[in-house]
Amino acid sequence: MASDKPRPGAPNRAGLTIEAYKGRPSTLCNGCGHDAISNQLVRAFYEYGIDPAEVVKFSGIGCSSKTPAYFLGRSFGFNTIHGRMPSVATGALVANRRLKGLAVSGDGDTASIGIGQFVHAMRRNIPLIYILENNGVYGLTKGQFSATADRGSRLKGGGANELPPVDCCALAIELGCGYVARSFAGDPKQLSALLKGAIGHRGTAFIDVLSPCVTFNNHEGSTKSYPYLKGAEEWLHDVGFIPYFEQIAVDYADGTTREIALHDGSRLTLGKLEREYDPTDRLGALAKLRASSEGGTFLTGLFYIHGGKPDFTELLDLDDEPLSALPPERVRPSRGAFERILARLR
Amino acid sequence: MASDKPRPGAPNRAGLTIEAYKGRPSTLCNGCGHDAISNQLVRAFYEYGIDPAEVVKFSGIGCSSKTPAYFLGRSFGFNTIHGRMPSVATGALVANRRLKGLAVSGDGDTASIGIGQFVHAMRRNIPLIYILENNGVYGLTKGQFSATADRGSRLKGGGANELPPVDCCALAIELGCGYVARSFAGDPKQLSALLKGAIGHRGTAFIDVLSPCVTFNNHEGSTKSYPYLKGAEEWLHDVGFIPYFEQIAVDYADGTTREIALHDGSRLTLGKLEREYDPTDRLGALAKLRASSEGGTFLTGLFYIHGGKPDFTELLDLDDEPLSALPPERVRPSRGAFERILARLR
Amino acid sequence: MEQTSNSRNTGSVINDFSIQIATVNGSGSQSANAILMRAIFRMGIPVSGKNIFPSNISGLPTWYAIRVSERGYAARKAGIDIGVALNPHSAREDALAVSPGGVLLAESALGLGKLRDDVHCYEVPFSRLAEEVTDNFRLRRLLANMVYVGALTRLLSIDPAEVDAAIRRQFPDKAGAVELNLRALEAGRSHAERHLEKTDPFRLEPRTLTRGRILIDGNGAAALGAMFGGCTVASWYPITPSTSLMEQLQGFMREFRTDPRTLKASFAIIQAEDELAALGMVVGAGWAGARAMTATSGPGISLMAEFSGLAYFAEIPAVVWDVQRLGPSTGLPTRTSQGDLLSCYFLSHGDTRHILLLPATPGECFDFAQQAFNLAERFQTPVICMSDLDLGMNDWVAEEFPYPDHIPLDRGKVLREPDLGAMADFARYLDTDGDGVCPRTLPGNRHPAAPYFTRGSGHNPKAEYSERPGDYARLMERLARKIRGAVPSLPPPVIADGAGGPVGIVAWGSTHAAAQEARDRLREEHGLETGYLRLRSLPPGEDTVRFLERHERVYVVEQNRDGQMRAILQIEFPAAAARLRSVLHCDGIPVDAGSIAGSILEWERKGEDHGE
Amino acid sequence: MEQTSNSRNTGSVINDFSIQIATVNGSGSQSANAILMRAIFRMGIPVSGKNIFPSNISGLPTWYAIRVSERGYAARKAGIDIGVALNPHSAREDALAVSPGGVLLAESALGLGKLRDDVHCYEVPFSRLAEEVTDNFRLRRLLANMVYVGALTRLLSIDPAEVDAAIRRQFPDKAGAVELNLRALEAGRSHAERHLEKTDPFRLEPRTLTRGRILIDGNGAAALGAMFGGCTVASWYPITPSTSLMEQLQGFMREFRTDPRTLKASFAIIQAEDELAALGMVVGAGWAGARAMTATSGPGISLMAEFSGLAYFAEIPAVVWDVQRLGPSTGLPTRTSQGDLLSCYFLSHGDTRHILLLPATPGECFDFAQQAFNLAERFQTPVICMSDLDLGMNDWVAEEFPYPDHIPLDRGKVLREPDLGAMADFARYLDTDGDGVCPRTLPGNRHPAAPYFTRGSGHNPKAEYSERPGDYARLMERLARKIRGAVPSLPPPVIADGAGGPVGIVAWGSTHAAAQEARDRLREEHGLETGYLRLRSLPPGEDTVRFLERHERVYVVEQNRDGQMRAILQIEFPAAAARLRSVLHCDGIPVDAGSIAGSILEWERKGEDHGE
Ligand SMILES: Cc1ncc(C[n+]2csc(CCOP(=O)(O)OP(=O)(O)O)c2C)c(N)n1
Ligand SMILES: Cc1ncc(C[n+]2csc(CCOP(=O)(O)OP(=O)(O)O)c2C)c(N)n1
Ligand code: SF4
Ligand code: SF4
Ligand SMILES: [Mg+2]
Ligand SMILES: [Mg+2]
Repeated sequence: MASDKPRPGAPNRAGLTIEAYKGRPSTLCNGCGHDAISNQLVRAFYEYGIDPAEVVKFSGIGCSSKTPAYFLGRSFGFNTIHGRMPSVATGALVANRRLKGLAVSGDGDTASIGIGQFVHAMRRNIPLIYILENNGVYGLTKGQFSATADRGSRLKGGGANELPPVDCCALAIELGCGYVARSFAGDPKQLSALLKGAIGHRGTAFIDVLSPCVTFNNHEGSTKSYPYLKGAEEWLHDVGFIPYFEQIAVDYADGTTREIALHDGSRLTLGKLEREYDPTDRLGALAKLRASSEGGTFLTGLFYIHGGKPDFTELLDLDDEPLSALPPERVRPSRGAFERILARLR
Repeated sequence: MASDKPRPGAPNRAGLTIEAYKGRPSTLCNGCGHDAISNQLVRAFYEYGIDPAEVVKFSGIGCSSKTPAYFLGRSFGFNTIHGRMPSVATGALVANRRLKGLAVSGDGDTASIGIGQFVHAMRRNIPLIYILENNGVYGLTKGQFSATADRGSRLKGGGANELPPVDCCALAIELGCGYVARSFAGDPKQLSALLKGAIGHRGTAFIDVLSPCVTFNNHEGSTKSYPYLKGAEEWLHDVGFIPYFEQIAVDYADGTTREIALHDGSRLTLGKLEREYDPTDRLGALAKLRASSEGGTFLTGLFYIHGGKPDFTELLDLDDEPLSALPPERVRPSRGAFERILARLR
Repeated sequence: MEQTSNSRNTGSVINDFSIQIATVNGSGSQSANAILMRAIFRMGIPVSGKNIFPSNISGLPTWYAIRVSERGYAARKAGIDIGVALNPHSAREDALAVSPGGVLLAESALGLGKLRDDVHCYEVPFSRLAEEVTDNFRLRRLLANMVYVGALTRLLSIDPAEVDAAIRRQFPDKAGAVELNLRALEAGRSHAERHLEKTDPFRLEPRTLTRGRILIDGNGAAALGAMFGGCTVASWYPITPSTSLMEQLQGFMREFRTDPRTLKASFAIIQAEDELAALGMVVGAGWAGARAMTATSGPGISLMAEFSGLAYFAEIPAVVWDVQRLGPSTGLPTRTSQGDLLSCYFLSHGDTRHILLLPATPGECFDFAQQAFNLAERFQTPVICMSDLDLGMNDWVAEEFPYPDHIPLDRGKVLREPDLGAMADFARYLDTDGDGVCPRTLPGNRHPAAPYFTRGSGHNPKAEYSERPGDYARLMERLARKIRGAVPSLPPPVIADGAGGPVGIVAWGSTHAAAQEARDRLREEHGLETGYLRLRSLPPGEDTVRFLERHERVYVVEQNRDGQMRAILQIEFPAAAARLRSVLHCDGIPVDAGSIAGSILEWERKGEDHGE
Repeated sequence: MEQTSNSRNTGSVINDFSIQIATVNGSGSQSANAILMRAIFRMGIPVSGKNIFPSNISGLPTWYAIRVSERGYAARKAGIDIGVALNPHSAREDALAVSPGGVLLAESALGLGKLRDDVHCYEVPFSRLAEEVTDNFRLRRLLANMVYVGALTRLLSIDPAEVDAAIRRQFPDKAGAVELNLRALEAGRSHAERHLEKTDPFRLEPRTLTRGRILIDGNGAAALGAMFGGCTVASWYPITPSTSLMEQLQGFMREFRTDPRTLKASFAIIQAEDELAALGMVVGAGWAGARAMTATSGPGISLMAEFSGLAYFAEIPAVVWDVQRLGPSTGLPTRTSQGDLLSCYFLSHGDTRHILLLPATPGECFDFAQQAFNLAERFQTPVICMSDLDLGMNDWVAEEFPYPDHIPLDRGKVLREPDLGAMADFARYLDTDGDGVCPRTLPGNRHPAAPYFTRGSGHNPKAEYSERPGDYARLMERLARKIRGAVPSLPPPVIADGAGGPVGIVAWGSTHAAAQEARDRLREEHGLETGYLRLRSLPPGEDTVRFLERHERVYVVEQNRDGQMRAILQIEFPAAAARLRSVLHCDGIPVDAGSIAGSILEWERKGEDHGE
């Protein structure tokens, strides 16, 4: 696979070293899956060479939602309220369409209190990378089940979850999201490729990242623990990423690899496993997802991609200039227009 | 098909005439689809012989949500707030598990503001018949698009909807609902059978009933008008209903009909069309739904049924006696228990 | 009424009476009523109209009350001088509601002719006359309304040219509709001419009193103000009576804020999934630097509580219009009220106090819609504009608005790249000049010091998370100081005859119309002089407390049950609390002057009796 | 502090000092602190503990403040007499925070020994001693905490038998844990015995002052009250600091309300998807006749606004516990506050006024949790119990609760089948006896007249939809009357020395502890006698206004920024408004007596200076 990585310590295409992509020290528990995801976000944005000034971060409330303080310290960020982050992100990204949105949420934040805003965000196709840091519990309030907890999974205290889990990937696909993937905080290589794919995608990119809560949901009997997930993970394919600025030709002699072109010219490569799988087939993706969840495995990879959909700012026919930056004369109609309106009211 | 209907005017098994199942006069627009549904509800409960004292009605806010005033006048009812009816129904049905819940909502009420509560209600499998009176617009606030509006559908004023619709049937199946159907206010026969099936089902029964808004969404260019729906309706099968108290044997000599047994011993018959269709296959149901919506037809029938799931009151291991009716000595632990607790605190 | 009856005894009652039209909703009477209103307006006579409609799409009783007032009184007039009865379901009640000496103009088929011998009764076969105009069943129902307009044109001497013009304006580019309506009008007019002998005293006479004025609803005026105030993002969820604000804004924006060349929009109007999301989008947009607003009504306000607190605490500009209806809960969604004041002032858990603007007229809706953005951006906080159904959805005569050159777009303390210059560090919540307002940067600013992390949890001046008690206390103290500091920049109260005296009156919002008229009545009919203060914003300032102190008894007039403005004044000005008395009206129908004057007189009499 | 230093000069300080333990959260100090507290409690000495913890799961500084007070003062004590320093990240600050003359007991590795020469400094290698107890890395960290308990046991003369008993109670059925903890305790104790020479004056002496008392947190007490009050449905969404109320309720219910034979539950506890749904379920259950409750904190209150209005307006019983934390917005989720009072009193748009109960002690949490159900059902309305983090999550010494025979379950006016008898019609909203409370029927009632249709929109006494102005006004008037009528049934204020005088103090909720102590100080140290009234419910009644009137100056003490109770008193009692002054404390740390006394003295002095 091609290497898209600047030499360690070296400046990337934006002229920045990896330091410029870090944030404040994490205050999460040692070993928390969320920190592993933060690390991958730092690397992905650094390696991609995205200018942090173009990124805005959003989150809700929860341990996961704290993490935007721990990466991309040179980007603006907004730690909003519980379960309602998507609306804030929507408003901000409509206000300034030049910004690249990066959202982090938890499974309580997204699938419990926030499922309504999640559904509508997916429908709107806002230009946003949406990372769900999924541990099946409410970490910050000390370990109650969230709506992604698997049936039969046990709490540390002992109670078992009896309700079916919400599969946010299935919902995202059902609702028309154009980039839907699942990964695992303990699988940095795959996560990195999927994150970069999300960066290259236009419109909403949703990644459900299983991210163990080492304090409240990493015990025997949990279906979201590191050991359980490591054992149950099943790769849909081997995901690689080739950035637009490294357009090396790759020879997939054996025909086992499929390339997916992204909006900005980067490419995702899906190799080896399940090479028959077609991630542009929505129905097939849903079927695959359901089959795996019913089979008790935990499938990761890029489930669905569809790059052609206009994003929300396009649907709104927005001016190219950010709405937030329009000068007074662009937002206050003329005296003539005013006069015409008054005439109708006389 | 067997007739389960008492002679017109005659008392039913509960000793009541159809009058006992009516409500106050409707104040909806003449021809509103919702009124057609109310009529079928009156008939279905009358013909089934359900005692209205056992039924509780719930609704949110909207033209559709007004209708519980227009049927089952001898049942308790609760016209709650916009988009949050499912939680109220959940509370009431948990408080008194002997009641049969019947909910009516609109597409704005369910799919726009209410999609969060809808998702969680479906997960919980509360003992509730949930009728979505779906007209693609907000009737009561004068015709804005709701989240079930089809892409490209046009408003009376001219604007076209650009967002993908929420398919509540697909979501309900995805979320584990055990009875999922779609029907049409202009198709009383099918609707009647599906309603009765819902009455016989244990757990949540969801029926998405297309119900044209004659005032705001019945024009050319609308995909939820009577003429459009009449033209686009495609029956998945021919639905019939045989109540438990009329256990006549039917001879389906040609093998074209499939029988589904319901919780109370009643049976649904699915005949003629699509006889290969297996409504107990969740994945197949989802695939069928998606295929039809992508094909631009409007598929009706019983999409999915699964009768074995415990309902929410069972998951909670509730006492057989309604919680609301427990006498003081059942809800206030003894002096001995009190003493034991205090001892721990000394 | 008393005045009117007086003049009635002496002959004609000119340009001073009320007309109430009783129809069925969904029957198309709205355009007929609008035409009637506009024709009178164009005759130069001040007029106002109040639509009393059900929460229902068609088939229920609805009333339209027009008031003609040479003195320009725009409040609802108690008593019906001229009743027009078309609705069989409410016919008897409608007929009985006409004031003695008044006029009942009724559909003949209703058989109301014999019901009253103390009113002037005219019966007209509106439906039959409409049938003569067209064969189309649907249209007949609509046109029956124009028939009564025709009859009134004749009976009240309305200038036919103005009705004609009003019809053409009502149906622009719809020649067919104009034609049919003109014919229906004529059918009514000529029927009246031929069959009705005028016995009543009510008449219109042309004046020039509406020159330089326009006829507009508060929601339309607010929408215009928002557009001219530079609104770029509006997110909303439909709810009566705020819907027409957003729908009009959408109309104006599409017409005037779309680039004619590129067809690109300098605005985004988003129908959100609910009110939580609506305000969430506004907060996101405001944070990112757009002038963002939403409009809603009671239930939406409740749903916006949590985001309001976030915006207050994280200091994000947001403009909210609360077009109030009668609560609590769903209440009466199509009836007016001023019942959300306390909710809005304290919206959200924790210590909050929001800036509220209180428009009383369409002119103020237009103005305040602009100022709200300036204030929200200047003080980096939510600004809630408290309109109501009466102000927002009914048509009012207003002074023509001036082009808003005098209200420049004040974007507040925003630091762009050059402003940051060589700064190594930028502290978002540092009060650099002591006014409590800290300069902010906007996402997209590429200066390396610009970015910061916004949150609804405790933070220090550098926007870092902090749980230090001192950081929290200082932050909260600064926020209180900031809002207090905003008071001099808010629209000051309007004071009339405020030099002092035994009786003062305080009003706010749409109650103004009736309160003003009540003052005239008290003076003219009862010799009671009153000082008057109308609050136009909250928190209240020095002017207000001084006014309260200058009057022994201050009547706070408002349209809610609990005296919510009085409560706020008691909180803010404890020393004056004991002087305040509530004059309340709260049944969904706009308050009238008589009931205000009556309550005040009763209190005053009680005071004498009980030595209060 | 002054008192303590006095006694220090004269020798020992017995049973009157504060201990503050600085550790890292997630390091297991909580059980060590609980053991320490309970051992002191079991020695018969009144003690209280306040956990000052971060909104974070592990790794950040956390403090536990224990106060020993022979007089039973349970408020936070300003000043640290004994500081225990274990956290390297805050070590310097922690060491500097100890009051002069106090004690610093520090982990030797922190090297704090030389930092202060004005305190008694003892250094102990807690970690190393823990290492000697076990090889297990994880356990060592936990056990270091028991080592400091051991050292304190020795230094303060804590009865070893009571520590022993407290450890056994802390780890019931965990012999291994007991053993390890005992060993760690002993390591600390014997190290202190061998290496530390006691130079400080602080000592504990056994007493019998906690006989007949228990140690309990307010949330636990409320949970018990809810269970014994017959709660059958509880729906909630996790949020600090209310979570432990619901989790304890769940524990109690599982143990005591599950049928041991059938294993069926006489309760349902539902984790809802958010707070809107939580209250929605409570409203549904309350409507259906269950005793239903929820518990939440600030952000949840905001989200419950709309449903609160529905319950108020449609007259549905509902019990809400607001365990307050510092707002607005996310604020400081793990810090205490009384900042939701105004929000809760007026919760929802439109005219509303809710019944609020204001517990100040665990005993009242237990009581009011039961009474709340009675009141909610009797008055068919939401009842909100205003607890807070300090009261709810900290341990307090309380009188043993009596078995609640004296609080029978009052289900209010419910008509069952026999009550309806031969009634042909039942009118749900008919005020049959003039108290504003209308008898209701419950779903499941099979009497043909029983069913009715509940709604949040306008309705007449028969529960039919109505837009008639009169119906609306009468309904709203009745609701106001109903709530006013409830006042005599609410927990009355507790008044002490209320005969009248220049200075009165009003407090509510957990502020009580510090306010009481402040009164003692004012009397004993400054000769200032004060009257005292503690509100235990809202709306306030006659007792309160009379108390206000009997005092020239009334200080309203509360833990919020804006003086929210003062505001409510000003609204309710305008004639007394001018006498009220706010004494506020609002930084997330529970208020202490000294700051209250200080503020009052300052005001009083200012009054003299400025002739106020
Ligand atoms: C309205 C509201 N309700 C409840 C809370 C309390 N709360 C904070 S975080 C959280 C759950 C977080 O769970 P999740 O999103 O899964 O994040 P995690 O901590 O597991 O990463 C809750 C319930 C809140 N902050 N706001
Ligand atoms: C919180 C809240 N927001 C908005 C409204 C206004 N509202 C009333 S009904 C309705 C939409 C109803 O649409 P739908 O559910 O599709 O019902 P329909 O009238 O089409 O049958 C809205 C937005 C409300 N009542 N409450
Ligand atoms: S509690 Fe769980 S989710 Fe939160 S920081 Fe710790 S490990 Fe991570
Ligand atoms: S507006 Fe539409 S949905 Fe409402 S009653 Fe009329 S036809 Fe039915
Ligand atoms: Mg989680
Ligand atoms: Mg609809």
